[in-house]
Amino acid sequence: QEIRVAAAADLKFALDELGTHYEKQTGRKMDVSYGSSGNFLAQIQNGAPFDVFLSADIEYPRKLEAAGLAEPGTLYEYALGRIVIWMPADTRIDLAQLGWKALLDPSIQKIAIGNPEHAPYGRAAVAALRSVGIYEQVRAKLVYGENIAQAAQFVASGNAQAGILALSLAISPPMREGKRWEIPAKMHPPIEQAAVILKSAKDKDSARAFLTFLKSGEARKILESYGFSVPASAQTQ
Amino acid sequence: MAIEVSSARLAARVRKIRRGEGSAFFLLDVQMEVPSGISILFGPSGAGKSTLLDCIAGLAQTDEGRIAINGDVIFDSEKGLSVPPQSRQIAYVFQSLALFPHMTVEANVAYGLPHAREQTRDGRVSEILKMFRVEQFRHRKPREISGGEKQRVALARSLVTQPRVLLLDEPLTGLDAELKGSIIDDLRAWNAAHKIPILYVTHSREEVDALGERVIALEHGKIVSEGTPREVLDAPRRRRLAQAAGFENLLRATVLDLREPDGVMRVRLADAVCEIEVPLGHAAPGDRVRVAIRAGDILLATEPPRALSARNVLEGKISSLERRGTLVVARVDCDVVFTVHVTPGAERALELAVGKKVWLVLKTHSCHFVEG
Amino acid sequence: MAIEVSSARLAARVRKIRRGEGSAFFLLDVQMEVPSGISILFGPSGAGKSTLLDCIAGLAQTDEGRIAINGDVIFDSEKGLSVPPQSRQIAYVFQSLALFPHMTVEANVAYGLPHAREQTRDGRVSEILKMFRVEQFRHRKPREISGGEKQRVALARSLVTQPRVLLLDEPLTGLDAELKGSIIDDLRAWNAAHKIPILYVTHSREEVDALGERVIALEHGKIVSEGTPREVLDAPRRRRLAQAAGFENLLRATVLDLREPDGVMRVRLADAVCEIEVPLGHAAPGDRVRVAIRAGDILLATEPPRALSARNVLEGKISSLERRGTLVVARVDCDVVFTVHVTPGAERALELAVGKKVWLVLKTHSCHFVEG
Amino acid sequence: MKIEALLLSVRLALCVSAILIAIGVPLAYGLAYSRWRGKFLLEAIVALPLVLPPTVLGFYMLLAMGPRGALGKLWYAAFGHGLAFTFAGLVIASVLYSLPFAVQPLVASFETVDSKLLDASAVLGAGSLRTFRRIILPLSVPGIITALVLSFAHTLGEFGVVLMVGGNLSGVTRTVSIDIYDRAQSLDYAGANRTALLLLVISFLVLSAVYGANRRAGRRAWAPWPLR
Amino acid sequence: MKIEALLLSVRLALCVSAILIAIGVPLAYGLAYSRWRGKFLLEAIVALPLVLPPTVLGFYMLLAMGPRGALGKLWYAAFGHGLAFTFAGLVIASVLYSLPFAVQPLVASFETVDSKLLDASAVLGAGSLRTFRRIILPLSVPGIITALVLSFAHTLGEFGVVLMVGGNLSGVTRTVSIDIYDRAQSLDYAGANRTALLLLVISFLVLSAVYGANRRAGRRAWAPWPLR
Ligand SMILES: Nc1ncnc2c1ncn2[C@@H]1O[C@H](COP(=O)(O)OP(=O)(O)OP(=O)(O)O)[C@@H](O)[C@H]1O
Ligand SMILES: Nc1ncnc2c1ncn2[C@@H]1O[C@H](COP(=O)(O)OP(=O)(O)OP(=O)(O)O)[C@@H](O)[C@H]1O
Ligand SMILES: [Mg+2]
Ligand SMILES: [Mg+2]
Repeated sequence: QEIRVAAAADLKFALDELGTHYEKQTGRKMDVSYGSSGNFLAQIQNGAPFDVFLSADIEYPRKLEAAGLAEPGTLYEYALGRIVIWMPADTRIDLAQLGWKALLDPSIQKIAIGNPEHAPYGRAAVAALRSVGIYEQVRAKLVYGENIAQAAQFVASGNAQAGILALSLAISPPMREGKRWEIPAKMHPPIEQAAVILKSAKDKDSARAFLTFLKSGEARKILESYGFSVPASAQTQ
Repeated sequence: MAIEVSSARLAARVRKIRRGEGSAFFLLDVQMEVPSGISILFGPSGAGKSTLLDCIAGLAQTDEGRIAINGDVIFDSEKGLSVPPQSRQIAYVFQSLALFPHMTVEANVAYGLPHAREQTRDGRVSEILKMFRVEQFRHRKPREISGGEKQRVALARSLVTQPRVLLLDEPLTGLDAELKGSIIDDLRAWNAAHKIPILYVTHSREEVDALGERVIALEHGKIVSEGTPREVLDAPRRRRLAQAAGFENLLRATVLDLREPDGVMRVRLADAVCEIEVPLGHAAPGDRVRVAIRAGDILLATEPPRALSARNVLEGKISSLERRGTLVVARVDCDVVFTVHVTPGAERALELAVGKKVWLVLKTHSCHFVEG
Repeated sequence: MAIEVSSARLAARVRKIRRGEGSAFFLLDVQMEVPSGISILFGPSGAGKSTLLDCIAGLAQTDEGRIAINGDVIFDSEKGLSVPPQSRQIAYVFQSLALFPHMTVEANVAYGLPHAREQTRDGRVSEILKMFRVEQFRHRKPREISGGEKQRVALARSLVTQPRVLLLDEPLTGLDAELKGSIIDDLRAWNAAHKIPILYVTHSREEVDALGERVIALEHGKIVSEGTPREVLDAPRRRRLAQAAGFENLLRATVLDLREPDGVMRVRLADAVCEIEVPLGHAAPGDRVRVAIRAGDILLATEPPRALSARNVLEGKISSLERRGTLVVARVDCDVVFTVHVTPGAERALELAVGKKVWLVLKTHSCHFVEG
Repeated sequence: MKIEALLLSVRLALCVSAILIAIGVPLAYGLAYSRWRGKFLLEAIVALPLVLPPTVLGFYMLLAMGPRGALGKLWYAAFGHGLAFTFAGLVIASVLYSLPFAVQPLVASFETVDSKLLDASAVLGAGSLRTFRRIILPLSVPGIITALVLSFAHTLGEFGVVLMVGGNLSGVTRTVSIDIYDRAQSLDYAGANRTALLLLVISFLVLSAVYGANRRAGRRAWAPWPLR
Repeated sequence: MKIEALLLSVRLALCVSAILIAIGVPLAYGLAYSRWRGKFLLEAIVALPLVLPPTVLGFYMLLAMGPRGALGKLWYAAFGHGLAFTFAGLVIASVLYSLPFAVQPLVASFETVDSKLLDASAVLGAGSLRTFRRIILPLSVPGIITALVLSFAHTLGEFGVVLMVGGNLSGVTRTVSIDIYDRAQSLDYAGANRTALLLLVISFLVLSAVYGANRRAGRRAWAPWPLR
């Protein structure tokens, strides 16, 4: 009774720890496949043998629900994504002081964000830029990563001088050293991340057990420590 | 015109056009019957000999015609029938050899025997390798043997199969005299044992004499003459062929009169005064013709010959003497210059020397009347 | 041993081992000087002729030696010098031709003239194509011409360059008699005009006689004889060479006595009673030797010859008579069977027939003492 | 886990190369020797899988293999389970994707075999099959090696198609290239480096063994080789 | 925008194929004809880019192109700007990635040229360069076509490396394969289908033109072709 979880790539660090706790607590095993939520959607529509889907974008589980591929009533918004402006540690820009204005510094030639066409963090980044009114100014400097991890690689490797990344990545061990400035959640629409149990799940009990665990306070604490905020709807449960 | 199909023979009617660049093209148009035994295909370079063999083997597409072996039709353009090369059971030694470069000599030779039991096969391969004196190279690749050795391997590779017809395209060029002699002996023995039609292309008069029972002369894609070596090569009807067959004396002449009862006609050579008798031909007095005489057929005497049957005796002077291997080539000026071959022994016995007065004796039937 | 380097000649000392499969190997070990003019490289198949040419041209690696053209050293193993083939200015017609398959005949021939101005080049190419009678194929690819045509193109391709040395590996095999004759004439003219060393490999006695000023005889990788064609081919010192050079009579004999003043020795043939005189050689009475005699050097008489200088007269009976082209081959049984060539004219004049009693006349100096 | 992924990748690459040679050889033979005038169209079609991004090709494969796809329905009828997300599915998708890398070099090699040798084989009584096995194949070894190396290495490194039709299931469809990709995506550079290095070293050993053997054999076995 | 991406892809594929032929030909020549005993190691190295997942290779390229990477420093010193996210960067990365596809078929072709012809060329006075240009190259046309087709098509379809070092800048680095991928990711399957179809059709036309011309010319120009 091993459950197969399809998870958005930005959950990697958090879910690794969640998994350990889950396994210790329930004695059940879980196997996680990380990937792009869009790909998972296509795969699930074509019979992928996953039990639980943790999407970076609530749209996808909703689509599955509408198509009757998800167990009705299991959709659960487990976290809200947070975004930050991130710069390498050696930058001479005082990010903490300048905040979003740091992006206008002339030494910044490229700003890496996720592809707004399909990456929720990218969409949020564009929205944030728009909300402070500098989108048009920096537009020519934007480079798009296929997903938020790739955008992180653009900055981490120094090819881009700044990036708008997921907080979960910015505080992960490899990037913890860099400078970051958290973009207030009100500057962009919420990045709603949701889980759902799939119709095709073989072991629905285990899947439910996992979802239950995900809703537990312990899980929420872990998620928060990895840079996700837990939505109000979840907190009320 | 239907071809009579008898047994143990190859009957072929072949028409094929080869187009070169531009408008030039070559037309092969041949009809022949090859009985069992060795038939020599003789003809100048570019006459179409290899093309003909390719058509028979099925490697070149024949445009029109019919080919049958022992009554078994393997090609018929009318019926749209063309047996593929691998099913024709024709062995063919190419002019270009085409040994398989990745296989040893042994494997090359064994290639044609896939169905033989291993022991039989090894035995036959060893035997034929020995016959062609290449057994010491059996484990080498074709790149590691000499030109003559390659040639022998190619021969061995073809002869080891049990073909119904054997096609050999200049198989002995590039071999030394002794090897040639011994392989010719082997080929004769093979022929005696197998009794299949063998078409053998060569330009070498020596090989024709040593091997040929029949000669087919090809020129510009057409058969111009057919028969025994003597009939074809010693009495050629065409100038090109006379040259190819090595008639050293090819003289312009004018017909003087026909002596039909004697079966001869008198001709005057070139613009000289000398007259000779030649066998009667299709000509009228006054016609300009050519007479071909072999240098070896001319007898040379240092005294006016008496009591000889020969009617053609010409007086002349030796203008040059040249030793050529086993032969002495004398040029004798009798107004017209004749080339005469004598043996070195005769040269000494007759004490021949440049300037010496000699008499040439030509038997009438050694003088060949040539068209064109 | 230093090689004297004079001008307009090729001086070569070449040692090369070719390893085949297993323990068998071939050793070429040759030292020679080739003056300008045509030198024939003669030897049985596998003697190492092509290997030698490859070494001179730089296509095969020479293990040890020194090669110089007109005093200009192109290879010296001691000094570690080896001029690459393309800088040696040596033209080479391969036994395997190796025409460029993707180029027309014309482009093949022009290949060696990259630096010539276009007009000069076209002129020279056209000229040489005409010389070898392949101008009508100039726009064809090698695949689209016959074997003999290919051979002529390969010759033209090499001769059009201005080499310092010319290497020809059996360039005329597979050509008909007439073409051969005309190309031989062209080669002679070319030679007269260019005056460079030409090494010409052939097995054909005919070509040797027609072209060769000098002959180098190679056997098992070593030079066994060198000199004029007559010196080398008519007086061979080794049995293998005697066969290769076409000595029809190669007889076992026992030395009877040496007559040093006359420069002759008497030998008894095989186990027969007949005795003949041969030139003095390195032998002692009682030694078993071999005597080589050309069939064309034996004179045949129908009456006991009188007043002849020849000391060797043997009586015998004709046991067979066979016409071979321009020759009549007679076998005469004098206890030992001799092969004798006579001309058809002589056959008629002497009224030769099987069973007829004849006398063979052998001049002493036609009898060659052969080692081994 | 790394080892598991590596073994899976090697298994996949071996299967795919073997199948590609098995399919590619007859296909290339047809393309090289057929006298059909329109065969250049077929040649173009064989090269087409190349021009699509692997994930996109993978996406279409996923559709084909899914419960509504033709291939998927067929497979289900035959084996009682779906094709996507199985090892067999990976193999099929990779074969399709790498087909051009196998077929192209094979066609090029087959075409350069001297036709005179084929003639010689025919007159010695060999049918097309024997000629192919004994003459064309051995003389095309350089091309076959190329085809094998390209398909093997390409399958090892491929991840777009595999990710799409495989779904990254550990032990079943998570190949080593996906593993490396995953690590790189989660910024685990040290892990990615280690695995990539391991993959490189192993591949290097395999490839140099192939090339080394090829050289050593080639020098002696195949004539066209320049040997001076 | 679709057209823009398509044009960009074609431009990229053309540049990359041209550069690959320019680099690949001398490299393949060295590999085919060098007498160095260890060259099989070099052959293995050339094939190595294949075994890494493209995005991973792209990631390492990104590092190399960055301000701390060797390539990046060099480029910055020469041109005053970074290499990543530029067309030039794409070209360099794609060249590296597709190198094996160009080199392998070239080596295989060069090796099958009859060495007797090279000898003939040498004794006719031609140096290595002339022999190469006039004999080896024309006789290797099937291999060159293979190399060209594989590198062209592969660059058209490649997206992992391009994505990694390109940054998806429309008009600069957003190639058509990335465009298709993006659409598929944003669940715009209809759009993806349309673009993919367009790409397939155009590629098919280009490829069949190449093969068709090759066939027609080949029949007459290159001897080794079987022609019966
Ligand atoms: N690459 C090779 N490896 C091993 N042995 C070889 C190689 N090439 C030639 N040989 C051997 O060396 C000997 C000499 O060969 P070469 O080609 O020089 O002979 P040749 O005199 O030209 O003979 P032919 O008249 O038959 O052409 C032969 O016995 C041959 O088998
Ligand atoms: N593939 C081809 N395309 C066009 N013409 C060709 C082709 N092959 C041969 N020919 C021409 O056809 C004629 C006959 O060629 P073939 O090879 O049959 O001559 P051959 O009698 O064998 O001559 P050789 O004694 O020189 O080998 C020649 O003039 C040749 O140029
Ligand atoms: Mg011919
Ligand atoms: Mg030779």
